[in-house]
Formats: sequence, C-alpha cells, structure tokens
Amino acid sequence: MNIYVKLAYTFLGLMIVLNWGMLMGATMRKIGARVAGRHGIPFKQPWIDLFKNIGVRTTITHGIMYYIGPVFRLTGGVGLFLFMPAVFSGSPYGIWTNFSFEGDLILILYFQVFGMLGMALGAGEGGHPYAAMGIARGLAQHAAVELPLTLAFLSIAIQYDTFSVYKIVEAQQGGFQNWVLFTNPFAAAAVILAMLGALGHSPFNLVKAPNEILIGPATEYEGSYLGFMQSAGAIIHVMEAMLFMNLVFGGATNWFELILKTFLIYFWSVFVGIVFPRFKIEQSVTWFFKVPLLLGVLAILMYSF
Amino acid sequence: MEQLDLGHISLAIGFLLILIGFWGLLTQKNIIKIIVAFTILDTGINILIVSLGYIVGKTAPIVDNSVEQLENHNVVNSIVDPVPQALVLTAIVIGFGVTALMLAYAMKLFNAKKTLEINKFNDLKW
Amino acid sequence: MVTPIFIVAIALGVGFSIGVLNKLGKNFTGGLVLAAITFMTFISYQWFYAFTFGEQTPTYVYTAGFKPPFSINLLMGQYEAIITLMINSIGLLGGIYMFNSLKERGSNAQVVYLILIMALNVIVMTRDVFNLFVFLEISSIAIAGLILLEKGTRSMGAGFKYVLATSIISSILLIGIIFSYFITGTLNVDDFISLSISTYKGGAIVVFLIMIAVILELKPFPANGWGLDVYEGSDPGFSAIISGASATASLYVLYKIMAFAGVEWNYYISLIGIVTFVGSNLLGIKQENTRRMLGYSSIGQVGLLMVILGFKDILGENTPYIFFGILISHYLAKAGLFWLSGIVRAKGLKEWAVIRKKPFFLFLMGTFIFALIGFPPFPSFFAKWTLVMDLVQSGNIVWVAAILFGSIMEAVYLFRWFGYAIKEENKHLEDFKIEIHKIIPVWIVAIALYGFGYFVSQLTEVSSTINFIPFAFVILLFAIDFLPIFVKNTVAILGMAFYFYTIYPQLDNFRLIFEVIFIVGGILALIAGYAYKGKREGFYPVAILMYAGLTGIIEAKTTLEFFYGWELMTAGSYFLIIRGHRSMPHGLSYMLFSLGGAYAILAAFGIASVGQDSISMSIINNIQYIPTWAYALLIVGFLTKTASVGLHIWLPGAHGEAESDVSPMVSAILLKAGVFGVALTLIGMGAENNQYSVLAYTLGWIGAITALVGNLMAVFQEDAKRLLAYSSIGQLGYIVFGLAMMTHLGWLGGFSYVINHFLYKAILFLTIGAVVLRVGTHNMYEMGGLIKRMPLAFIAVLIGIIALSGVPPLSGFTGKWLFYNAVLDKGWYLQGAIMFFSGGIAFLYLWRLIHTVFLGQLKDNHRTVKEISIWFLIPIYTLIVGILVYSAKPQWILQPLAEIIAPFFPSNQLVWNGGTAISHYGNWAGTMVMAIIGIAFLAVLGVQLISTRKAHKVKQFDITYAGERPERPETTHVAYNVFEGLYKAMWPATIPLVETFWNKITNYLHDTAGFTRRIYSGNGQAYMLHIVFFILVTYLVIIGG
Amino acid sequence: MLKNTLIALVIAVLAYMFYNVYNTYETRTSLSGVAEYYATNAAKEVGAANIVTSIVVTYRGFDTLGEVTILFLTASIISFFLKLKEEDENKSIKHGITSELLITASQVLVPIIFLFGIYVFINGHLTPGGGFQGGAIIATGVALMIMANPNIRINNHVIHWVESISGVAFVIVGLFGIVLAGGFLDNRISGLGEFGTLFSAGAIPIIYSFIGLKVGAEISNILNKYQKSQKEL
Repeated sequence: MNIYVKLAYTFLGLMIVLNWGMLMGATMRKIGARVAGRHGIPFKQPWIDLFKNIGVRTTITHGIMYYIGPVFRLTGGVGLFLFMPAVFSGSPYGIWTNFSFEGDLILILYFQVFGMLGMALGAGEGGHPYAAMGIARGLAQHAAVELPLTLAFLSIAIQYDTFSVYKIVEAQQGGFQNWVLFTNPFAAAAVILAMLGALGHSPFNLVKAPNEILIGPATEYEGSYLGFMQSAGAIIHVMEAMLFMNLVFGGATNWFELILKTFLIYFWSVFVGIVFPRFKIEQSVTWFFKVPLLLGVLAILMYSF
Repeated sequence: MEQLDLGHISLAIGFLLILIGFWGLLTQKNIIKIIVAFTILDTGINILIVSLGYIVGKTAPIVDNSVEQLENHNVVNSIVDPVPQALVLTAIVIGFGVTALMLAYAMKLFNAKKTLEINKFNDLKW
Repeated sequence: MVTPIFIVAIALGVGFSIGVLNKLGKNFTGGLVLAAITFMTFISYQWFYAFTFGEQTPTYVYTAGFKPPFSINLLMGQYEAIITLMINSIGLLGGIYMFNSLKERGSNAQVVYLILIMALNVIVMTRDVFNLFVFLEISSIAIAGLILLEKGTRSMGAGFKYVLATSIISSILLIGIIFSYFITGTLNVDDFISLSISTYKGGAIVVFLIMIAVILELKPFPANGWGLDVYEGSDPGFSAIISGASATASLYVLYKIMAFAGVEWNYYISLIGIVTFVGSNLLGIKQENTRRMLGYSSIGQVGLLMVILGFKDILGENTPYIFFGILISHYLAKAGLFWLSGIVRAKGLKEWAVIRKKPFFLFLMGTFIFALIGFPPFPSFFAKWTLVMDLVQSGNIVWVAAILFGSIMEAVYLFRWFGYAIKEENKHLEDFKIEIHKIIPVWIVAIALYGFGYFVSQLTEVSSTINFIPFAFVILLFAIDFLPIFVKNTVAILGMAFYFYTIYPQLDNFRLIFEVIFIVGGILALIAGYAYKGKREGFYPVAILMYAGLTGIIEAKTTLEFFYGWELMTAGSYFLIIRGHRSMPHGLSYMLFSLGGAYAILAAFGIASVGQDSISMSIINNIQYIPTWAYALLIVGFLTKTASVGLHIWLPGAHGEAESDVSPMVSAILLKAGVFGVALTLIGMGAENNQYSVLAYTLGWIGAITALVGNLMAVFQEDAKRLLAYSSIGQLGYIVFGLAMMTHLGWLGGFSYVINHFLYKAILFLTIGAVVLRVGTHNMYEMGGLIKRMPLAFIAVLIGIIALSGVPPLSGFTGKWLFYNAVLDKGWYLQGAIMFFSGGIAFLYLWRLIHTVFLGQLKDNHRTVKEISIWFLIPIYTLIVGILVYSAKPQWILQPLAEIIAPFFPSNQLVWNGGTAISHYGNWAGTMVMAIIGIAFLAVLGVQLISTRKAHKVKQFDITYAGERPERPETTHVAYNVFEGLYKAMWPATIPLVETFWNKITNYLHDTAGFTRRIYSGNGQAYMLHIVFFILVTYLVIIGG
Repeated sequence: MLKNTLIALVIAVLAYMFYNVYNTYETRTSLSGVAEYYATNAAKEVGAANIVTSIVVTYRGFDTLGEVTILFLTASIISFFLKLKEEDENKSIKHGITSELLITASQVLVPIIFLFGIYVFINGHLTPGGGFQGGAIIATGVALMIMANPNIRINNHVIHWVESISGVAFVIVGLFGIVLAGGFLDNRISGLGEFGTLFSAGAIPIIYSFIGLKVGAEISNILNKYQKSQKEL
C-alpha cells in the first residue's frame, strides 16, 4: 500500500475516533445527568466547546513547558492511535492497522504515559497547586492500576505467546467463545476491574475531581490549549477502550463493532461511576491492591505452573 | 608415693608454698600482703628447683677434700646435681629484683591514693 | 661481620657505664643510648643483608667457649636476623620519638630503654630455655619500669598490674623450665627438639607449662586485661615499642617453643589465636579511648599471627610470607598509630577530629589504618590473600570465616575512628603541637609501609604481575595536591584519557563496555570538577584511587589482581563518599558492607582456586569445590556493591550526602563495578548449567524486590539526591534481575540498562548536584520554579527522566521492551510483574523530581540564581547526545552488545531487520517509532503554534486562584509530602525491615562487647584470676583430667 | 562469696595440676645429662673447685650477666621511679632515736661484714658463695648502717662509680673471652692456675669480684633509694 494512502486512511481513522470520542463523551454526560434527574447537555456540546475554545481571542502562556504541554498530550493521543490496530480485517496489511507493526503492546503501554507526562509537566509550569495535586493523585492511582493490568496483560501475552496486539486480536476471531473474556477469565476479570481506574470515572476520578480541585491538571489552561486537551481526551478515552477491546473482547472487524464495543466498555465505567461516590486516594490504591491484584496474580499463576 | 624421701618431701613443700602463694595472690586485698604472697610463691619455686637437683646420699658439688675422701675419687658419683643450684641463684636474684620493684610500686601507689587496697587502683578498665 | 654478641655487649657496656657518664648531661646519655641502638640495628641489618642477598648460613654464637648444651648459645639465622632488625629498628625510631620523655626521667630511664631492646634481642636469639626465662624477666622488668614514663596514678596502676601478671606467668614458666631440665637433663632448645621432650614421662605437662606461659605473654583473650591497661596507661611512644618490639619478640619465642612442643599444640595455638583475634576485635568496637582501642587491635593482630603460626604445617612454605606480611604491616602501622596518638594528644576517639587541622597527619593516619585492615598496596593485603587462599585450599573454611569476621570487627572500630577524624566537629579543639623528632619516626614507618608493600608484592610471581601504574599516578596526585584545582583536574583528566588510550586495545568488548563507563564516564564527571574553586585538597588522589581500582578489576587477569583492584576501588570510593557533609555514618556503613562483600569475594576466590593450578580469572568459570557456595559468596560480595536489597542500606546516605560531582561517580559509575562482578560470576556459572538455577532464581527475586523497594522508597523522599540514590538502588535491581535470567534477552536488557543507567543517572545526578550547588539545599520543597532560571538544567532533567521512565521514544524504552520479552521467554512472570510495577512507581518520583524542583512556584530567594555551571553543562550535554543517539539508533548499541553476549548466551532470540528488533513475541522499530512520534509531535505543535500565535506571557502569580492571588510561593508550591495518600495505602511496604535487621545485629554485637568487656574490671587481682583461670581451663582441655 | 568459691575451685584445680607435675618426679640416684659432664669436666676445664661457681660464672655466664642486668635494671627503675622532687630532696625528717645497741653494733660489725662479703666473693670459686652472696652480704652492712643511723647520707657518687666500673669491667672481661679464649665470658683468658688455690680458675675470681662489687652497690643503691623516698610522705 502506498504510504500516502496509508497516511490518509490513518488520518481518517483518527478523525473518526476523535469525533466518536466527543460524541461518546457527550452521551455519557447525558446519561449521568438523566440518572441524576437532570436534562443534561446537548449532544453537540463538545463540538461547541471545542470551537469556542479555539476561538478564544486572548491566549496566555506561563512558559515553554506550559506551552508545549498540550502538544505532548495530543501527540500522546494521536500516537496511541497510530500504534494501535483499529479494525481487524484478517490481514496485517489491512487499511486500519495503522502503524501498529512498528511496535507492540509494550510500546502502547509505555506510550500511554507520554501524554500524561507532557500534560503533567505543562500544568506544573502553570504553577497552580490544584494541577500538582491532581497529577500526584493521578500518578499514584496509575501505579496502583498498572499492577493488576500488567499482570493481566502478561497473562494474555503468555496465553497467545505474543506481545503483538494484532496477533492477539487475530487469535480471538471466530466467535465470542474465543475471546479472552472466556478463554482467560481471570485476566479478563482483572482487566475489567482495573480498567475502571484507567478510564478515570467515579469512584476513581481523582485527577479531575471537579468539586475539589476544579479540573486538576488542566486548571490553568484555557482557550486553544483547552481545546487541544479536550480533543486529546476524547481520543484517549476511545483508545483506552479500544485497547481493552482488542485485548479482552475480541477486537473489532468493522467500525460499527468498534463503536459498539468501545461504547459498552466505556459505559461500564460510567455505570459504576454513577453508582459509587469518589474514593480518597488511599482507598483507591488499596482497592486495586485487593481483588484486581488477586485476580491478576491468579491469571499469572495459571501459566506459571 | 610409695616412699617418702627427702626429694619428695621438699618437692611437696615447694608445691605447697606455691599454692599458698597463689592463694594469697588471689585473695589478699592489701598490696603488701600480695607482695608477701609473691615471695612465698617465689620461695616455693626455689625450693622446687633445689629439690630437683637432689640425689640421695650425695654431697655438695665442690671438688675439695670432702669429695676426694670418697672412695675411687669419682666426682660424678659423689655430688648432687650442680645445675639447679646455679639456676636457683639466678631465680633468687630475679625474685629479689621483682620484689624490690613491687615494693617501690607499693610505696608510690600508697603515696598516690593513701591506700593499699588493690581494688582501688582500677582507673583503667574495660 | 660483627657477631651478634656485640648487641649484648654494647648495650650492657653503655648501660653500665652511664652511671658514670651521666655527669655529661642527659642529652649526651640519650645520644649515647641512641648510638648504641643504632649500632645494634647495624649488626642485625648486616646479618639480615647477608641472609637476604648473600649465601649466609645460620650461625651459632657460643658463650664461654663451650659447646651447647653445656653453655648458652645464641642462634643468628634468617628469621632471627629479620626479627632482631625489626626490634632494633623500632627501638631506634622509638628512641628518637621518646627522646624527650626519656630525657625527662633521666639517664636511668634511658638505660632501661636500652636494656629492654637488648633483652628482646636476646630473647629472639637464645637457644637456652633458662636463658630465655632470664631475659624475658629482664624485658618484663624493663617494661614495668618504662610504663612509668607516663606520670600519674593510672600508669602506676597499670604497671603494678603488669608486674603481678608477669610474675605469675614467669612462675609458671620457671616451674616448666626446671622440670624440663629434670626430665631431660638439658636446657637447650635444640636438645629438646632432638630428644622430642614431649615423649618423656611428664613431658606433656612440662611442655604445657612452658607453652602456656609463652602464650600468656602474648596476652590471649580473655586473660589480657593487664596488657590492655599497659597499652592504655603508658606513654604512647612506649606502647608502640610494646606492640612493635615486645610482641614481635614474644611471637618468635612462641615459634621457637613450638619446635619442640609437638604438632598437637598447633591446633590449640590457632584456637587460642582465633579466640583472641575475634574476641579482642569484638570488644574493640565498644572502645572510646584511642589507646585502649589500639591495644585491643594489637592484641587481636597478635592473635591472628598465632593462628598463622598454628597453621604453619598446613601453610607450608608460604608461612613466612604470610606471617611476615601481616607482622610487618601490624608492626609498622600500629607503631605509627601509637606515635600519632602521642603527637595528637587526643584521648577520646571524637577528639581526633583535631588531626584534620594538619591534613598531612590525616593522610598518615589513613595509611596506617588501611594497612592494618589489609588494603592494597600494603603487605598485609598480600599476606591475607595468601592466608585465605591457603586455608581454603586446605579445607579450613570455618577458620577463614572467623578470621574475616574478626577483620570486619577490627574495621568497624578503626573506620569509625577514622570517620570521626575526618568528619567530627573540630572547631572547639585546640590544635596540637608537633615536635620534629616525633614526626620523623612516623614518617619513616609510613614510607616503609608503602615500600614493603611494593617489595612484598614483588616476592611472588602472582602478585608481581599487578599493574602499579595507576597507583603510582595516585601518588603523583598526592604529591601535587598543593596545586590549584584547575591544574590537578587537567592532570587527572589527561592521565585518565591517556591511560584509556593505552589500555583499550587490550580489552575484549565485554570489558571495554565497562572500561568506557568507568574511565570515559569518569572523565566526564571530572570535567564538572572545574566548577569548584580553591584547592579541593585530597579530592583528586582519592578519586583517581577509585578509578585505578575500577580499571584494575577490568584489566585483572588473575583473581589476585581483581581483588587488588576491588580493594583500591573500595578505599577510593570510601574517601570520596566521606568527603560529603553529614556523610560520616554512611561512609562507615559503606565501608563495612564493602569490606564484608570483599571478604565474601576473597573467600569465594579461595574456594575457586581449590584444585586449580593457577589463579587466573578463568577459574571462576569452572569451580570444582562446593561451587554453589562459591558462586553464592561471589554474588553476595558483588551485591554489596550493587546495593541490592538487604545490602543496600549504605547507599542512600552515601550517595545522597556526597558532593555534587561525586554522586554521579559513585552512582552512575561505581555501582557498575558490582554489575561487572555479577556478570562475571554468572558467566562463570554458565547458562546451560542447571545446578545453579536455584541461585539464579533467588538472584532474580532479589533483583525484582530491590527494584520495588528502591523505587518505592524513592517516592517518599524529600531530598532530591536521596531520591536519586534510592532510584539507583531500584535501577540496579533491574540490572541484577536482567542478568539473573541468564538468557540472551535478559542479558541484553540488563546491559541496555547498564548503559542507560550510566547515561541518565549521570545526567540527573550532575544536574541536580549542580542545582544544589546553586540553591544550597537538597530539599525539593525548598526549590521550585527553577525552569525560569535554569532552562538548560530543566531540559537535561526532562530528558533524563523520560529516558529513565522508559517512555518511548527515548532509550529507556529499549530496556523495558527487552525485559518484557525476556520475562515472557524465561517464564519469570511474577518477578516480571513486580519489575513492571516498579517501573510504574518510577513515574511518581520522576515527576516529583522535575516538578518540585523546576516547575511550580519560583521562590523569592531563588529569583536571581544563575544557570548551572558551564562545567556541569558540558558533561551533561555530552551524555544527552549519547542518550539521543542511543534512542534514535538503538541497533548501533544493541547489536554489538548482542555479539558480546552471544558467546555466553546464544543469540537466536532476537533478530534485527534493519532498524527493527524482532523477537519471538513482538517487534519494535526504534528509529521508526521515534520518527512517527516526532512527526506527530511537530504536526500538533504546528497546529498549536497557529492557533495560539498571539499568546502572551503572564506573571508567576497570574493564576486561577479564586480571584485572589497567592500570598507566597511557598504556600502555593505543592511539593512537600505530595504522595501522602499513597503512603497511607502503602506504608507497610516502606517499613525499613532491613535497616532494623542490621541495627539489631549491630546492637547485639555492641551489647555483647559491652557486657563481655566488664570482665576487665580494672582490678589487678581479677586479672591474676583470669590468668590462672586461663591456665587451668587450657590445662583441662589440652592435658585433660 | 561466689568469688571465694571460685578461687577455692581454682586453687583446687591448680593443686590437681601441680599434683600431676609432682607425679613426674622420681628419686634420682645418679647424675645425668649436662650435670654429668660438668661433674666430670668442670674442674679441669674451668679450674674452679666449686662446680656451681664454674657453671654460674662460665658455663652459664651469660645468665649471670642477665642477673646482674636485672639488679641493675631494678636499681635504675627504682632510681627514677622514686626520684624525689627538688624540695623533698633537701627535706630532712625526724626519725626516732635508734637503739644504742644497734648503733654500737653497727660501728663494730659493719667493717667486719664488708670484709666478710669481700671474702665470700673472692673465694667464690673455692667455697660455697660468690659474687651475689658476697654482694648481698655487703649490702646487709649498708642496711645495718641505715638502720643504725636513719639520717645517714650515703655517698651516691661512690655507689655509682663502683657500680659502673665493675659492670663495665665485667662486660670487658667477657669480651676478652672472645679475643683471648673460646667465646664471650670465657674465663680462660689467663692461665687456670693451680687447682684449689685462690689464684686459680682463670678470670672467675676477677669476674666474681666485679659481680660482688656491683651487686653490693646495686642493692645498697636500692636500699638508699627506699630510705630516701620516705621524705616524700
């Protein structure tokens, strides 16, 4: 395939993901509002926000790191998409596999941090205490989430003897009974619990806890910066869901399946979030060290002996 | 101890004095008494030395008339062992030297603390 | 040749005549005494020379013109020549040293001193036991008299106890001698040997009496309270004589007596020796009084020499080498220390801080202490090496363990003392005066120590191959220490560069990697040294000493050379570490852990040499005798240097408190020495050898837990350098884990980490160190917002933390990716998961490091600080270039690495397709990933540049703060205890179990020592009781009921 | 109490050990080893009638040198140990009046004692006695003098000269042995003379005289120091 065609498809996929992410975000907020007995925002609200933010006339900067923080964030989101096979088409050279063959699961896992890191540093230069608080909470929770997730991912990698996301998806084709959800239930359970933390909804919405620290790291950002961040957030939400989809829920063979599965995965965290109030950080960390960790260890032990 | 000759007796006495000396060294608190105990110990050793040179029925190791009057003029068969007698002389002198030194120490120690109790001189310990 | 009888004649002639000559003044008599001793020294030197360089045969001197056994004869053989030369030399130097204190007491004291030296000569030479007794008594009386050189009740008390003790001992000796005459009819030692006295009826008990008396003269533990009091109570100059001359003579007497005592005594002598060595050194750790502590040390060393004598049949022809090697070191070093204590006039250990006011004296003190412990290049190093080798080879491993334990105890108190001298507050202490006649002897013994060290090393074939050039360079730097920094730094850098240039063609690639890290890294770290001002006294010699050691272990072809380099490195790094503020306790624990590790390595080398006909380094590839234990010892030894969990407690303080440019040296560079050792060991074990899998498995867990502990502890630090120090522990855990996997991927990952850790830890430590120099604090919460003042430093730290955290596209990801593959390949899933969790934790402290230092709110007092020094920036940015190259083209480094590893671990697990690494599990294209991310980044940046082109800069406090503005930066800067929430969740994992463990051990040892030493109640009678008790217990054990 | 029990135990075990030593003793009926050689050859080799003396001065002369050294050493140590401060030196203390009997007896006996001492060491090679005994006897004379007159000032210089010269002479005579005879302290530097007479046994009478003088001087010196040191109290 011509590299330019490939780039075009990839860009198209990115746009789909971006817009789907914004729509999904609006949907979830609406669901939340309805559960609370409110009317909620219109579905077009994210687009309105984005254009409004980009259109803001005055922009400020606290310094170079502050300035490139959003760039890091968005690059992180875009990069995640680039390294993730989106839609499975039965061939490693399918049009929606993006650049996933330049790396594997490990690259994705570590590249997730790229955007977080950039945002954290950019927000840090802003000098707002809430930013630092949010980041500190986020990092602590991230570390705790990582442990069960890593165990589960390792288990899946052992199961299929590969780190390649594409191969893992490929191996799950041919019916839902081949999904990791059923072939490796411990790992799947660990992922399902741990991903609540990764997706960052209540009770694990410590980073952006609105009524405590405004919106955390992004507190100091407005205008275009905020727009960038919102875009990045939309992409990253979909990408996280897509990662779990690929690893546990059999991947997607077409865009509809992708949208449905990511919606359900995302909805799971929203569903939990509506029911449970926010944890404190130590509660959150200890929570992940209990059942999810146990499940993760079981998933590993299954293959250790 | 099938036979109690002079050698055995003096040897036993020597050891007895040594034991008394040790007892004194270990129990007496007064420095002068300790020195006395040491001289007793020393004397015991000297007796030991001399009695080890003893040979039954022999005379002093001086080649003079008393030896020459013995039959066949053989010095070897007529005198006791001269070596311990020479050694004991040295031992006595050494004992004298040590005792003299101890006494000098006793004098100075008493001057320093106006006491002769040995357990008072424990500035250096541990 | 002058017959040795003149030693006696001249001494007595001068001695007796002084009663008349003292009219000519005390200076004259003093000079006369010294002249007499000089003549005596000359006589023994002449014999020594004849024996050493000529064909001299042992010569008997007959007195009274009759043949022995009818008269008394003296023997002048090779050993006698050496020992009398030692006695006379120290007598001469001591006489010079004590010239004034002897003069003060008058001509009588001078004579007594002369006669003491003479008597010790005769003790050594005489072959008649009764004559031996007489001259032993002479020496005892003379010592009892000379104790009084020091005035006061304390010395009188000590002297009296000494008289009492020796009189009991000599009584026992005399009883033994007279009975030995009674049963054999002779008093001559040679006759005793030829008649084999112990076979006579009652022979055993007679020998016992003589032997026990001679042993008691050597002050065996615990019947030695009187000896300790003498060491403490007498004039330090005289203590040196007791330690150097008297103990030496007594040891030789023991050797003489052993000739007829029968071989069954050898074991008991060793036993008493080892009890003395361990016991004395154990009690030594509780001492606060210098001279008493030195006394404990002297007695301990004599115990060690007794062990050697007891093993003389097993050690065979090496006995003299070992014995004299340790004896010479002890003799010179202890004399030097006692003399120093007389010059410095400090009683308590802490008062020794005053010695720092004259740095040269500190150097002397260090020389003596290192010689005592057995560091290279001193004779004791070579002797101890040979001793351990021979003992292990003869299967006496328990003895080796005991000896090494005792040595560690000795190191504990000596280095604590040294630490006080270097670090303790000394402003309130009055400077000490120096008298020229007291310095000269100290000088001479110090020079002699170095000289003998070289001489001893040339005696045996294996030690003569050691490369002394780096050490000579250290000496050179000592010599030019008075020059300004700029010159010394340049000399050091050029020297290292030149040395590297000459050495690198000789190294294989495996070693070359480490040599580059050590030497090139060392040069980079040294460049930062230009930022310092003044002279920085003592820095360059010790830094180069460390590098000399490091290159030594790389170049080592034999285990001896390796150990030599290892010890040099330990010494050098100890000095480097202890230079920092508040670093004394950490320096001590570093030294002790290092020594413990070094001894483990030493023992392992010994085991490895069993059944081999060489000591080439390759013997560790094929250990025949208890190999698992040997490898375990090696690993434990090396893990002390990699600061793996359990052995890591020294590191945070040592690295955290070190100077700014020292931290990267000891962290980025020095730790790799341990890695090098672990790598060598694992290569030795071999990949295919399953019998060591338990060892490797354990090592893997150690690595994983180390990584977790290190990273977790780093999260909760407030001190930037300690944070980095803990981070080093964690990173080294990764490396150990990788190596322990013993697979190609594991090693590749491990080595990738070795290089990476060197790069980014050097960057981080250098940068943070430079920042600390600017802002004057280690505490991160006192910094903040420094990006505004130090953008270049910020960029360096940013690159450093991205690389460390393993976030693509920088090089840290290489290691992570390799590890994931290796873990899957090896099947160490749980350990692997711990490792990756640790990696996640690393983000926390890395963010904290960069955020709390460079981001957030700039403090008022830092508004004018400058960018970090250019001399720091140069090495930092050189290293950054390294990281960027490695990140962009990982195959440039990984492919050669794979080739290096391939001979040990076959390389079929990873193939390269251009820039793409392909393993069984996945692939990764470093260059491509970097390009993709770079393009994406630039694209996004472009969009943002367009949309925010009108952005204007706002002030620091212009933030969304409820419409108010923050009062002060301190209240707005979130930095202190930021991870409190995590701490609340994870505190059980931060309980310092290891520290508690070591503290308990330390306390236990201290309590034992404190309790045991109470037997030395200071009561002379109790001491006599100890002696009698010792005799009886020994009697019951040896002769039996 | 515990300590006393312990000491009793120690003494008991010590006694047991000595008992074992004692058991090695067997009554001897003849000379053996070196003693036999001395008995056979001493008279003709050394020329002294008193075999003990020939052993002490010649065969084991080196020991004797050591003995002399010990006395010298003790005297030296005591001299500087008991050395008085300047003001004490010139202090005089009142002693009680000594008995008339003692004073008179000392005046009569001291010369005789000295003479007897000299006799003993000069005849050391012939009769029981010798330098040490003679020297000790001389010193008793000094002791008697001191007891009779506690304030007596004994002339230090004389003592020192006697001591020094006799000591050095002893060593020099010993060294002559190397040059003129078989070795250090060999007495055969001159003819052995007629056996059993005063001028026989080579250098033995000379050596013993020096020893006697030296021992007498040393012990006197020690006594003198003790006496003087009372001033310090």
